[in-house]
Amino acid sequence: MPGKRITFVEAIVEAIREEMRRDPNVFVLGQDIGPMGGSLRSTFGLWEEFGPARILDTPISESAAAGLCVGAAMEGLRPILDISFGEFLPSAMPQLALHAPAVHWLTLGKARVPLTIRTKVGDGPYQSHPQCFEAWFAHVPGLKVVMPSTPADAKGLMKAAIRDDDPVLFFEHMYLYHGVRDEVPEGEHLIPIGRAEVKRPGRDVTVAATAWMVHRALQAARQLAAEGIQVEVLDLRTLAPLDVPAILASVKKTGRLVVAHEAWKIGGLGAEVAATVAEQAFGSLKAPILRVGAPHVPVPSHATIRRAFLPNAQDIIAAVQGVMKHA
Amino acid sequence: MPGKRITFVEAIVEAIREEMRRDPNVFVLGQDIGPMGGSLRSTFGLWEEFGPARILDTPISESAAAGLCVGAAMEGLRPILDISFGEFLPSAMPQLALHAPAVHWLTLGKARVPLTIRTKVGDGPYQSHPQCFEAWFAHVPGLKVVMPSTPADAKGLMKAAIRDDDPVLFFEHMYLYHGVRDEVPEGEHLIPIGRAEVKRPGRDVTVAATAWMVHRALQAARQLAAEGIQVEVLDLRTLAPLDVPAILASVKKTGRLVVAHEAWKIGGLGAEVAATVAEQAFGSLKAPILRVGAPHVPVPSHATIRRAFLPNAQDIIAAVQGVMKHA
Amino acid sequence: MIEDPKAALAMHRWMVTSRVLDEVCCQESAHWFPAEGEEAVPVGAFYGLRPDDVCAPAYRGAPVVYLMRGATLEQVLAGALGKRTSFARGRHFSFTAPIALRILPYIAGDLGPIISQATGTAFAQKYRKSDNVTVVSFGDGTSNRGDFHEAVNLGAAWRLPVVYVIQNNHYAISLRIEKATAAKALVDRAAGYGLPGVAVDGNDVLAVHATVQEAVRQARAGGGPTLIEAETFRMRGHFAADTAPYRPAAEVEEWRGRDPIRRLEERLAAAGLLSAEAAQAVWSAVRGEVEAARAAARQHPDIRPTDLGLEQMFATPVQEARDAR
Amino acid sequence: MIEDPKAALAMHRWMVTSRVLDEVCCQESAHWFPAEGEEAVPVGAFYGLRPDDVCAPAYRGAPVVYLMRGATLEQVLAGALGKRTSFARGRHFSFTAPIALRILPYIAGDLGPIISQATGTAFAQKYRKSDNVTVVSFGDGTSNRGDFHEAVNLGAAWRLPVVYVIQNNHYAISLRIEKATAAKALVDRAAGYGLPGVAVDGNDVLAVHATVQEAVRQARAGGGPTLIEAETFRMRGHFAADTAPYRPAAEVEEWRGRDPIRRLEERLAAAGLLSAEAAQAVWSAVRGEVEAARAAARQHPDIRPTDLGLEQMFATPVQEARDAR
Ligand SMILES: Cc1ncc(C[n+]2csc(CCOP(=O)(O)OP(=O)(O)O)c2C)c(N)n1
Ligand SMILES: Cc1ncc(C[n+]2csc(CCOP(=O)(O)OP(=O)(O)O)c2C)c(N)n1
Ligand SMILES: [Mg+2]
Ligand SMILES: [Mg+2]
Repeated sequence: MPGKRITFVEAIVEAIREEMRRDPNVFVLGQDIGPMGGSLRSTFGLWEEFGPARILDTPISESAAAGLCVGAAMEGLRPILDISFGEFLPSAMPQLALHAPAVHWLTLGKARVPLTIRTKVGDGPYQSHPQCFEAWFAHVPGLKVVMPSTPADAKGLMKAAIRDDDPVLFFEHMYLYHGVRDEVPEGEHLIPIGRAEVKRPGRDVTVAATAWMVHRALQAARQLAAEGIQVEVLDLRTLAPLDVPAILASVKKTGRLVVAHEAWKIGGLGAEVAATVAEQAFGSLKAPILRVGAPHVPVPSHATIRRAFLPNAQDIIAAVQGVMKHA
Repeated sequence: MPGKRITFVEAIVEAIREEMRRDPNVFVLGQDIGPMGGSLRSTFGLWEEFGPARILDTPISESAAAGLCVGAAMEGLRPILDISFGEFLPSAMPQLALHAPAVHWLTLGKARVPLTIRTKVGDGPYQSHPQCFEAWFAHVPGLKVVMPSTPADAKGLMKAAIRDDDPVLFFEHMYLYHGVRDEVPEGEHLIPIGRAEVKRPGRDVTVAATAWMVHRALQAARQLAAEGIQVEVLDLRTLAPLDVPAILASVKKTGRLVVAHEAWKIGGLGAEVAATVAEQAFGSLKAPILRVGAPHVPVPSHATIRRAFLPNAQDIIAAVQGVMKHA
Repeated sequence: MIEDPKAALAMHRWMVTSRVLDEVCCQESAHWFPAEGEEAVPVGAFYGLRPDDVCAPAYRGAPVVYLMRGATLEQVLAGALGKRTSFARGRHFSFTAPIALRILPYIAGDLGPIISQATGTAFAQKYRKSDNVTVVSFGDGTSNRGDFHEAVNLGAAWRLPVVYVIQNNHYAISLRIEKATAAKALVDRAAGYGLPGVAVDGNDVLAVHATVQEAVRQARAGGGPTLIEAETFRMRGHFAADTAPYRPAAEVEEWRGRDPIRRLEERLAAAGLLSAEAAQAVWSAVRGEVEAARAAARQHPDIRPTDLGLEQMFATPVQEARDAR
Repeated sequence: MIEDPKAALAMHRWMVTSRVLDEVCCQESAHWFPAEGEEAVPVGAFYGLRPDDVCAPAYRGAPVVYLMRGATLEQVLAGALGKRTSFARGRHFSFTAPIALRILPYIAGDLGPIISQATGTAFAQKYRKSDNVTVVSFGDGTSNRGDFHEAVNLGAAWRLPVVYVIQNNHYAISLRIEKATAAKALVDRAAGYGLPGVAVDGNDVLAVHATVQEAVRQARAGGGPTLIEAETFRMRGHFAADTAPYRPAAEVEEWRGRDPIRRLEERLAAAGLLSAEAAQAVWSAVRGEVEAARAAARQHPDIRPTDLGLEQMFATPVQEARDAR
């Protein structure tokens, strides 16, 4: 398929547009997604094409909006819920963590919740509401959780999420939003949920990363290549269910693992990745598993301390050098 | 101090009673905690002693009740919030995960939230609302999370929680509630938050466990002793902040680790414990780290499938035998 | 005057069925939530809806709604007995609903979210331009959850075809509604959302039925939602084993005088539609049916450890995507 | 007639200060949330409270409340400039409040929870048997959150000394209040919680002040809470850089005619309390003060990477307990 160079958010909007054209049951609801075009242009152009019947501005009622989606989805619609920012996920927690995920199992498969919940997280020029809560949701049975790092993956995973018959939580990183541009295949381009991807092959150490940290890991890998260290960058892409086979395959090859994400290190998804490897690939490990994540304070607002807070390429480099000390 | 044999919940109520006598700023609010004496007798006798001014029945408004506590605590009171069951924590998620934990840091230490949130989780005769969400809260900076396994620890930790100037989430396991009875010191008996305890020493393998799983681990240890395997049972007690020194000390001695909890294995607290050890005690490890936890489905209601769902002593035994295969 | 005798007689029988079923289920399960004295609300509110409408009855009294929609007594009893044939195969409480009958299940144990979900099924009904409606009921206590506020407001703002029914039985477990809110009446909340609010005697099944049906007509015609408060009383404890020592006995006795079944029987008798003997016959017939169903349900297969259903977690399995690697 | 000329003149000056400060802060920060046109609500609602009362002003327009409670212009500007002297030292938005002045901070970025927290400070005031009160304001949009429902209901049920003020500026970012609710007026929600509801012209600072003060008196006297809706209008975009293309210009122009500062100036002039020249003098004096404060704040130290404050996470450090092992 021919591609064009578009941004991360443009790729997501393109995916939604294509799926809405394809299936009249797909609709979007959220705050300021209509005439305003979405916060940070998250739905830019959709209201003009699909109108108020399918692009619905909700009041500030995250919990009701989520519950409405669960009910509508059980009736066969395919809602896309735009929760403006990850900081507002807790406001809809019962619907997202207790209700949507359990329907299919509870009804013995008679009902399902084909719901896509998209939300913006992470650092970026906007500097607000950046909390990364993905680890919470990966702990909940019945949810699928994705977190792409490139426009092409974002498009392919958004299309897969919309067509998926389970609730999918789709995390959009704000630094990537308008900040990365990529060749994105037009039309039918799907990335299966549940598959990680090696973004850069290497034989010495695996760096498993998510979203913006994939880019930091690639930057670290380029710098480390100069020192003769070959880093394999594994983009997890789907966080639940984790692509355990891909993680194990990479670690079995390299024997060393660093996990990097922007969320808090303690209790973050990196713990699950590390624990899985310590359980299932222990024999291949040549070194401790190091995790790179945020320190245990709330995400600060001001750029200066935000920089001090955020994990960066230098942290990844230090971790890689740390595990490389072990022969 | 002289002790008497009381149940887990009696020990907790005793702690609350003593602290309420000691400090007029301590009060309790929650549903059905007044004349009814609390769900599963969680506040039995307190209303009779302290009356409706300090034992307050709230409407079914978990979010407002939690927010009221945050505000009252910032004004210098020391609320104890009784959230009947862990399944209702998501209903108060913004207050519990975003607000209460951040106050001290955000106000540069000028304000604080000395709030104790107690809630019932886990299996037990009552068979309802048993979800174990402790891993979510351990991921959140600013929260302390405790989960005792014995009446004596429960009393000591409850007293410490009430005197602590930070929000403390106190998980009470429903199987233990009326099910275990113990010598509990009367009066001034405090267990410091942040300290694990070796409940049974052993040199071959560490089983780090929480709440009811501590008892299953002890049961497993007794059985395994017959096979000549010396299991060290480490009761984590505080889940946030984890007692990393105690975990590392035990694993450095035994060289093997199994983590056991009733929560879902994927993304559970066991991942953090395993990852910490894979990071900081890798050199001491003789075997993979195995985790025992629930399979990835919602907690079922009916006893038969509940039994199939719950991790048990047999699962711990199998895991220990698994790690013992590695010399 | 009784406008529709056939409907009135049918509702009588459903109320009797609910009462008898309740007694039996309370014997079978200490965790059953008895609806004694409140039958007029589920029966009146959900009787006479179309099979393709969506129902979301309050958990207390819900089983009679399943029956009215076509479930069998045996199926409901299998739930109370914890049999493999229960609607959720033991995964959730016995009162989890048969989704195939267009009844929203209680997905989790927290009260409130179902109000939003019912607003969502109504949204789907409107989105599809059908003339179906959703009727949802819930307790007085539940109306103090944020979910109620957000959902009813949204349903009204979007004029969705939904009827919200508050089954005000005066208690949330041990807490009287007067202690839970200073509102004079819960239906007074309607003005704050801009939808009609109607109070109805919740122990008068014909009144409940007429009120809900009027709201249903309005919703079908595109006139948007209505909030209805049906005042009734919880005659027993919160669950079967709860003796409710936390409340005055006099209050219970007072409400016993307003028993909805006896009241309907008196009206039917006065209208010459149901003699005392005929009423007695209904009771015995129902008792017979329920006992027969209990005996039959006892023979149903037990839940097996393999019923945990790990493989049913996802509707779209992930493995396939992985295997296509 | 103007009952208290001194108060009226003081509130005039505070409104002018708010307006000028806002302009300057919008220049300094694209993320500033301008309160132009809404000044009468924060000024009228929070003027004249006791220093030991608790204030929880809506984020939009909050800084003038900090000033009225004793914060300096320089401190507020240091926030807008992102200086180390900002109240939260850069940990949160510049509008995070100075807690020492008994102003509740915006702890996180989600709207709603502060309504419950303010209910909690009022609870503490009552628990301690003080005659202090809490006044909390929030936007029309925020009143559609579940938090509003649960908190106001609880405050009313427990008759807490709190005043709830809805600063209805007709918009929640791009959504008109008429699209967010079908309620005719937000104050109509009061009946559903059983507390008095009062609507007031939110562009008339004297009316806002009188209404809130009446509610404060009632609360102090143990009469419980009041819900007040002050209708006003957001003259600018949601944040400084938002040009608000999503709404009709005519509406904005219409409201420009109701500017609360000009309206007060006209009344003060008519009462012979403030000539046009004197009013002009206030504006220039305030402009001078604000510019001087901006210049001074510019010299404040910058935030340093070490200000992250890891060591301030806990009030009761855990290490001590550990070390006592
Ligand atoms: C969010 C939440 N909080 C608390 C409970 C515990 N609980 C179960 S039933 C009940 C009472 C419900 O009262 P109401 O809505 O009036 O219904 P009723 O029991 O009277 O039929 C409560 C508090 C719950 N299930 N969910
Ligand atoms: C729970 C939550 N949802 C969404 C937002 C995003 N948001 C920030 S300001 C705003 C509008 C608030 O409207 P209103 O309460 O009327 O206050 P106003 O901005 O008009 O002063 C929204 C939706 C938020 N901060 N919190
Ligand atoms: Mg009730
Ligand atoms: Mg507004």
